[in-house]
Amino acid sequence: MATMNMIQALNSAMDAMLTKNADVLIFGEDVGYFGGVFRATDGLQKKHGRQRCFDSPIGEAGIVATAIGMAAYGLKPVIEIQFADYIYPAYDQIVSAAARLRYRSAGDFTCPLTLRSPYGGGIFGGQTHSQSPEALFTHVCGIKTVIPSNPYDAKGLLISAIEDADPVMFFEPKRIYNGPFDGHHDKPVQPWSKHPLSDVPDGYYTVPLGKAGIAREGNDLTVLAYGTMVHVALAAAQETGIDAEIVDLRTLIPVDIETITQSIEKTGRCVIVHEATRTSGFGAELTALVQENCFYHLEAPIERVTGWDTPYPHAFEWQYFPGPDRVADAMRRAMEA
Amino acid sequence: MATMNMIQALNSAMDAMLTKNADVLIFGEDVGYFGGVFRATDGLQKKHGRQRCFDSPIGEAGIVATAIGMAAYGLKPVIEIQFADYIYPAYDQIVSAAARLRYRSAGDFTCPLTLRSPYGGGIFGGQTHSQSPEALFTHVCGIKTVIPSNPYDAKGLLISAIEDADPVMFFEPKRIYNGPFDGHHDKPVQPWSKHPLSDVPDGYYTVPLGKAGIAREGNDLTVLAYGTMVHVALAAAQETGIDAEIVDLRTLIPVDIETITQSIEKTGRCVIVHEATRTSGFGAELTALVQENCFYHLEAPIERVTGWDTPYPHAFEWQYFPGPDRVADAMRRAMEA
Amino acid sequence: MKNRAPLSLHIPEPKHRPGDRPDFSDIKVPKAGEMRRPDINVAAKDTLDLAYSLIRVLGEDNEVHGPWAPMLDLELMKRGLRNMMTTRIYDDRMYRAQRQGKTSFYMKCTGEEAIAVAQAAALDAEDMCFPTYRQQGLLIARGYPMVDMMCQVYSNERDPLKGRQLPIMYSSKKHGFFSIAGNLAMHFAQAVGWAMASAYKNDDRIVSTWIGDGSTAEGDFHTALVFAAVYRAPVILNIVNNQWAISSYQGIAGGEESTFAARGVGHGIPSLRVDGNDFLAVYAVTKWAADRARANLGPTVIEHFTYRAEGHSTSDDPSRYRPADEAKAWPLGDPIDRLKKHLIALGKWSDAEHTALEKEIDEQIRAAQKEAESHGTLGSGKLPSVKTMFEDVYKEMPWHIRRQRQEMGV
Amino acid sequence: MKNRAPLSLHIPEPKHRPGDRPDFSDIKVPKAGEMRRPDINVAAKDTLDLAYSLIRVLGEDNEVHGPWAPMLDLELMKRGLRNMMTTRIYDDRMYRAQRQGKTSFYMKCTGEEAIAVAQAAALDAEDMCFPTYRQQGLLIARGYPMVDMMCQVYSNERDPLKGRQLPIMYSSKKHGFFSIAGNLAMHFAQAVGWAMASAYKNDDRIVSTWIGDGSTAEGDFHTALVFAAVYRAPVILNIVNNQWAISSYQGIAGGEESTFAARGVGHGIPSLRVDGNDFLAVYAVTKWAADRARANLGPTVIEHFTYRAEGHSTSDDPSRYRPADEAKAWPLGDPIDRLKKHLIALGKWSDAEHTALEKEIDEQIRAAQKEAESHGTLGSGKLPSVKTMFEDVYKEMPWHIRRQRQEMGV
Ligand SMILES: Cc1ncc(C[n+]2csc(CCOP(=O)(O)OP(=O)(O)O)c2C)c(N)n1
Ligand SMILES: Cc1ncc(C[n+]2csc(CCOP(=O)(O)OP(=O)(O)O)c2C)c(N)n1
Ligand SMILES: [Mg+2]
Ligand SMILES: [Mg+2]
Repeated sequence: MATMNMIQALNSAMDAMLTKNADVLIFGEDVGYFGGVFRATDGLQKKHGRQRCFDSPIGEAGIVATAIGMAAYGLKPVIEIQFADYIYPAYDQIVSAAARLRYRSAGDFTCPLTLRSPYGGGIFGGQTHSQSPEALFTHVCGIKTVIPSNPYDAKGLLISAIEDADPVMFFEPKRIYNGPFDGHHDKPVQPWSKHPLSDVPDGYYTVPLGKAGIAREGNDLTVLAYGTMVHVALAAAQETGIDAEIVDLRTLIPVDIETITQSIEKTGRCVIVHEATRTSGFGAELTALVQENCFYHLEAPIERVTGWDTPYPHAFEWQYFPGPDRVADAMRRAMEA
Repeated sequence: MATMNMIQALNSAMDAMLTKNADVLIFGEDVGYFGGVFRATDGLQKKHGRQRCFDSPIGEAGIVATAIGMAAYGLKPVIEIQFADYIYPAYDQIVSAAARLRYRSAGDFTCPLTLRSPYGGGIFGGQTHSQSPEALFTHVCGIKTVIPSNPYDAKGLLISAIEDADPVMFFEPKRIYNGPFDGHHDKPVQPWSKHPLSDVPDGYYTVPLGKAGIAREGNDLTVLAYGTMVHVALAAAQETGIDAEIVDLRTLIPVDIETITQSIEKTGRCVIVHEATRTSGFGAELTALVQENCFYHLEAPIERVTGWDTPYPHAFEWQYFPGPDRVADAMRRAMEA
Repeated sequence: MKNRAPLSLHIPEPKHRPGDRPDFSDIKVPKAGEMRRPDINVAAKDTLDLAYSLIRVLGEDNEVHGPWAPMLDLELMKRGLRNMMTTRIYDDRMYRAQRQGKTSFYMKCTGEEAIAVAQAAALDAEDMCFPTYRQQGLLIARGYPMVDMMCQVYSNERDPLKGRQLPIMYSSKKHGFFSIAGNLAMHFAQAVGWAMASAYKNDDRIVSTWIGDGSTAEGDFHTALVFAAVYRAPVILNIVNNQWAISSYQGIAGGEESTFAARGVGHGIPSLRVDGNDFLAVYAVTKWAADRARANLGPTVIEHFTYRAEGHSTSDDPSRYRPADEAKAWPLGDPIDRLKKHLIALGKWSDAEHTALEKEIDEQIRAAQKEAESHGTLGSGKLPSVKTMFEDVYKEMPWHIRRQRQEMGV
Repeated sequence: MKNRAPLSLHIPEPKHRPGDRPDFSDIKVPKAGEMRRPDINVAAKDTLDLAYSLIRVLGEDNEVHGPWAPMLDLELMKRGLRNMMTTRIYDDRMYRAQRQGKTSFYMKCTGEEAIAVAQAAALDAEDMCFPTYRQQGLLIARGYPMVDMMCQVYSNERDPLKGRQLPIMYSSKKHGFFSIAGNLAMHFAQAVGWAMASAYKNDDRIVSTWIGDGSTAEGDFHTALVFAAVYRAPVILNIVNNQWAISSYQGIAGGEESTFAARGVGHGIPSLRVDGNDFLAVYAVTKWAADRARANLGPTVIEHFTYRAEGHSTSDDPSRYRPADEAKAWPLGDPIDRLKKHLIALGKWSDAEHTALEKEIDEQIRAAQKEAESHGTLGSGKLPSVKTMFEDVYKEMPWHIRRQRQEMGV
C-alpha cells in the first residue's frame, strides 16, 4: 500500500502490467525517455527497456493503426494520445477498425488495445487542451469507454482495461491528476494524499469494468457523474445539504444500468453532470436510459448540468466549467419540482 | 415545375447555385466527368466547366481541409463524401477546424462549406456503406446537420445549406434517392413521381434550415423522425391506425424545438425513430429535450426505435433496419402505457 | 493587387475519354532486363532510378532477361499460372453470380492476377498479408477453400463471416490474410503495426500489404510509410497502380507529377517500380524486399504498374468515363498470357495443355459453386441464425445488446 | 517457424541525452555558395540533390556566396535584423510575463527567427500565411500591433480573440495571418485549399504555410502535398526542422532515414533544403518558390534546417531529455548574430548601433506591454463580457445556445 496521486497510480498500473505480461507495450508521443508530458510513463522505459515503452511519431492515426496491427498479432498495446483533443486524427482507425475488427472478422481477429488520454478542462488549456469527447465514443459499438475519478480506481480500472479482450478508451480527467478538485478553483488545491482513495496497493489488482461506484449514499436525489464531476457533485451535495446519492459511473460503455436504476427507483430524482458540451453528450443517453427504465419512478424532470455548447474558452474557464454552484442549482430545481 | 427524384433535385440545387454564384464550386471523389457514383453531379462539369465541378484525390481529410481553406478565402465549396461511412478520415478537419474557425478567430475567418454525403442502409451495402453517423456531428458545436426526406425539401434545404454562413453537414438518405421507401422491402418499389413532393421548381428556392415539417398531422402520439424514417413512420401510422403526428425534423442542429414541444404538448406521447445505432444516437438527445421541455405533458415513456448497437450486417439488412413493424410496436406500446 | 499575371487552377484530366482512341505511347516501357539490381542493403536514395523506371524480366520474346530474372523452377511457374487462371475464372463465375442476383456485389482483379499470385509464391506461407479487395489471388494461392470464399460472397449459412461483410471482404487468420475492410488505406498502416509486433516478439514472420493508386492519397498511406521507416518494420508496402480509382485516373492521385514508388524514396525507404503484369518480375522484386525485411533492413515500397482491365465493381460502368477498348491498348499485356507464352517458349507448355487446364479449373469451380449454393445465396433465406447478428460486437455481450436481442425476439 | 534469424524492433534514439556532451559533427554542413540554383521550372526529380543538401549563402566569413545570394538592399536587411530582434525580445518579455503569472502559457521561437522574418520579407504583404505557433515573426514583420499581440497572450478585455484562444494562437485576416489552431498539421492542408481558391479566382495572391518536423508525421502533411501537387496549387510548403518535437528528436519523425525535403520530391514537388539560420538563404529560396507559384508552376517544399534553442513552451523543461548545452553546439549559429555580422562586414552596422537598437526595441516593447497590461492580464478579471462566450459559435445564435446563455444569467 502506498499513497499515490492519479499519475502515480496510472504509472503503477502500467508498471505492473509491463512486469506481468511480456505482450504489453506502451507507446505514444513523448512517452519514452521523457516519460510523457504529464509524466504518466515516467521511468517505465528505463525500468523495462526501450522496446517496451517508446516515443512515437506525431501521428495519432498511426499510433492507433499500429496498435491495431499489434493487437491483431496478439500483443496488448497501451497507447497514449497526449490530449483527448488530439484523438480526432485517429477517429477513423478507432471507429472503422478497432471497434469493428472482432465483428467483421467473426472473431477471427480481435483488437485488445487500451488508449489512454488526458481529457477535460480546469487547467487553462484553452479549447484544444480541455475537451471531453467521450460521447463520440459511446455512440460507437465495439469499444468500451472508461473514466476513473480517483487513484485507486484509476489503477484498478486501467489494469482491467489492459486485460480486456476488446478496445478500451481510457479517459483520464487531467484536472484531478494531482488532487481531487471539486470545482472551487479559488480555494487552495487539495492533494490526493488527504483522500482515502489515494491508498493504492503496490502490485496487481483490478477494479472491474462495467460496474459503477457509489461515491456518496443518499435518499433524496441521484446524481450521475464521472471523472472530475464526481468531486464537484460531492461538494454540491455538501453545500446544499441535499441527501444526494452520487453514482460514479466509472465505465460509460457498458454502463452499469442496475446501479443507476436502483438508485433512481429509490430517489425518484436525477441530475446528470458532465463537462462535455450538452447537446448529444453522454448525458443525453443517460437521460434516455433513465426515462426508459425508471419513467414511473421519476418525480421531476431529469436535469443536465454540462459544459455549454461552445468551445472551451481560455479566459472563461470557470464560467464554462460546470462547477458546484451550477450543480447545486440543478439539485435544488430537481428537489423543488 | 418538374417531377424529380431526390438525385435530380439535388443535382438541380447544385446547378442552380453554380449558375447563381461564381464562388460556388463542387469537388469530391468521382464527382467530375463521371458525375458521382450516385450521379448527383451528373452533367455539372460539362455545363459549368472543369474548374467548377471536379474530381478529388481519395482523401476525405484533404477534401474537407481544402474546402476549409477555400471557404476561409471566401468561396462556397460544396463537397461530396462518397459514403457517410468514409467521413471519419475527415473528422478532425470537421470538428477541430471547420466547426471552430469562426469562434476561435472571433469571426475573423469563417467556414461556409457544405458537405454532402449519402448515408443510411437499405441497399445491401454492408457495414461500410450503410452507416448513419449524424449523432457524431450533432455533438459538435459550430456545425449544422441537415437531413431531407423528399425531393422538394432536398433541393430547398441544399440551397439553404450552400448559402448558410456556417459549415453544414448535409446527409442524404441514399435508400430514398429513387423512391419513398417505407421499409416494406418485399413490396414493389414506388418511384418518386407518384409522390406530391416530387414536384420541384426548376430554379432557385429555399427551404429554411432549423424548421421541421409535419409529414402527417395527428393527435394521439408524436413521432420524431428524419430521412427515410419519415416514410417508415407514415407506413406504421397507417398500418396501426394510430392518429400519429409525424414530425420530419429536416434539420437536426439546430433542431426545431418549437414544433417538437407543440406537438408533444398536444399528444403527450412520443416515439423517436432513427436508423443509427441506439446508444448515444440523436434519439438520446431528442429524448432528453422532450423530457426537459415537456416532462409534465408526458403520459408514457418516450420510445426509441433505432438500429441495433451492432455494425450494419450485410445479410441481416432487414433484421437490422428499423422497419414499420418495429415502429408500429413502439407506437402501440406508447399508446398502451 | 499587383500588376501580375493571374493564377489559374490546374485540374488533371486523362488523355482519353469515351469516344477517343486510347493511346499509351507516352508510357515509357524500358526493355526487359534493362534495370540494375542493387544489393538489399542499398540506401533509399540510391533506388531513385528504380523508383522512376520499370523493372521487367519477361521480354517481348517471351524469354527472361537481366539481373532480376528469378530463375524459378518449372513447378513454381506452373503453379503460378494455375493460380492466376483460377483467380480469373473464379472472378468470372462470381461476377456472373452477382448478375444472376445471387449476391449484392462483386469485384474482379482481371489483369492484376500476377500481383497477388506471384507475391504469394515469393512469400512464406506464414508471412502475414494485409490486402485490399483485389488480392483474392492470395487466398487462392494459399489454398483457402474456394467453397468458403463463395459462401462469404453469398453471405449464406456457411459464410465464415456469418453474413456480416459485403462480398469479397474475406478474412482468414489461418491463411495469413487480414480481414478486409471497406475503408480504404486503413489497413496499410495496421500492417506496419503487425510487422512491428513481429519484430518486437523476435518472430521471423514478415508482412506484406497492398494499396491502390487512388488510395495512396489517404493520410494512412503516409502514416504507414512514416512508422515503417522510423521503426524499420519488416513490411513490404505494395502500391497497385492499375491506372484507375473508380472513374478517376491516376493523375488525380498525383500520378501526373511523379511515380508512386518515388514517395517511398522520400521517406528513406528503398523503392522499386515493377511491371505488374510480369509474373517473374513481381516475384523477383518481392523476394528482394522480403530478404530485406528478414535481414532487419526494414521496409520496401513496390509500385506495381498494371491496368484494371474491367470495371471497378459490379456497380460500375467504365464505358462512361474511359474508352471502351483502353484495356486492349495497354502496352504491358496480360499476365496470364505472358507467363503462358514464356512456358511455351521454354518448351514446357502448350496451347492444348492450357485449354485443358482451363477446363479443369472451370469444372472445379463449378463444383465448388454448386456446393456453396447448396448452403444458400443472398436473399435465399439460408442464413446464419439471426442471433449471431448480436454476437462479436464485444467478446462478452453487454446487457444493452442482450436486451436489444431480446427486443428483436431472438 | 523456419530456421531464420529473429527479427528485432528498431527504436530510434538521439545521439545525446542529458549528461552527454553534445556533438553535431555528423551533420554535414556544405560550404556557403556551394549549391546550384536551378531554373524555376525545374522538374521535381532534378531537385533531389538540393533536397538532401543545404542551401547556404552567408559564409563563416560573414560574406554572401554563390548563385543563391539574393543581393538585397541594405534597408531590407536592416529591417530584417530589427524584426528578428523584436521577435526575440518580445518572446523574452512574454515568457517572463508567463513566469510572473500574467498568463497561462507561452512559446518562443528563439533561434528560428529568420524563418518567419525572412519569408515575410520575400513574400508580398498580400500573400496569405498559414503558420504554426512559431512564426510570430510574421506578425511582427507585417506590422501587426504588438499591443494586440500581447492582449491576445493575456486574454484580456482588448484581446482581439475575446479570450477564447490559448496565448500565441493569433489570428489576423487583415495581415494575411490565418487563425492558429492547437491541432498540429491541419492548417497545412487548409493552406493548399486557400491557394486553390486564389487560383480558382484568378487572383494573384499566393500562400505560404509552415509545419514542424515532428508534425510532418500527421496525415494532413501528406494530404497537403498530394492536393498541392495534383492541382499545382500556388503554395510554399515550409517544413521547420528544428530538431525537436517537445522531447522527441527528429529521428522519431523519420529524420534518421531521410531529409524532410525529400518527401516533397516523391510527390513531384521541387524541394529545397536550406540553412534556416541564414536570413539571406531563407529569403532566396522563398523568393524562388514564390516566383514558381506566381508563374503557375505550382508548389515548392522548403525544409528549413534549424534548431529550437529553448524549451518547447513554458510547460517544458528540455534539460530532462537533451544536453543542457546542446543549443550552443549547434553548428549553424544564430540567425540574428549572423545577419548582424554580415552587416558589420559590409561596413554598414556596428556593435554600438546594434546595442542601441536592442535598447530601442526593448523600450518599445516595455511600453507596449504596459499598455497591454492596462487592459488586464489573465485572471485579473478584466475580460471581454461573459456574453461573448456564447457568440460566434454560429453566425446567428441558435435557440439552444441562447437558452444556455440565459441559464448562465448573462
Ligand atoms: C475511405 C474511403 N473512401 C472512399 C471509398 C470509396 N471507394 C471504394 S474503392 C474506391 C477507389 C479505389 O481506387 P484504388 O485505390 O486505385 O484501388 P482499385 O479499386 O483501383 O484497386 C473508392 C473511392 C472507400 N471505400 N473508402
Ligand atoms: C494533433 C496534435 N497532436 C499532438 C499535439 C501536442 N503537441 C503540441 S506541439 C507538439 C510537438 C510539435 O513538434 P514540431 O512539429 O516539431 O514543432 P515545433 O514545436 O518543434 O515547432 C506536440 C506533440 C498537438 N498539438 N496536436
Ligand atoms: Mg486503382
Ligand atoms: Mg520541431
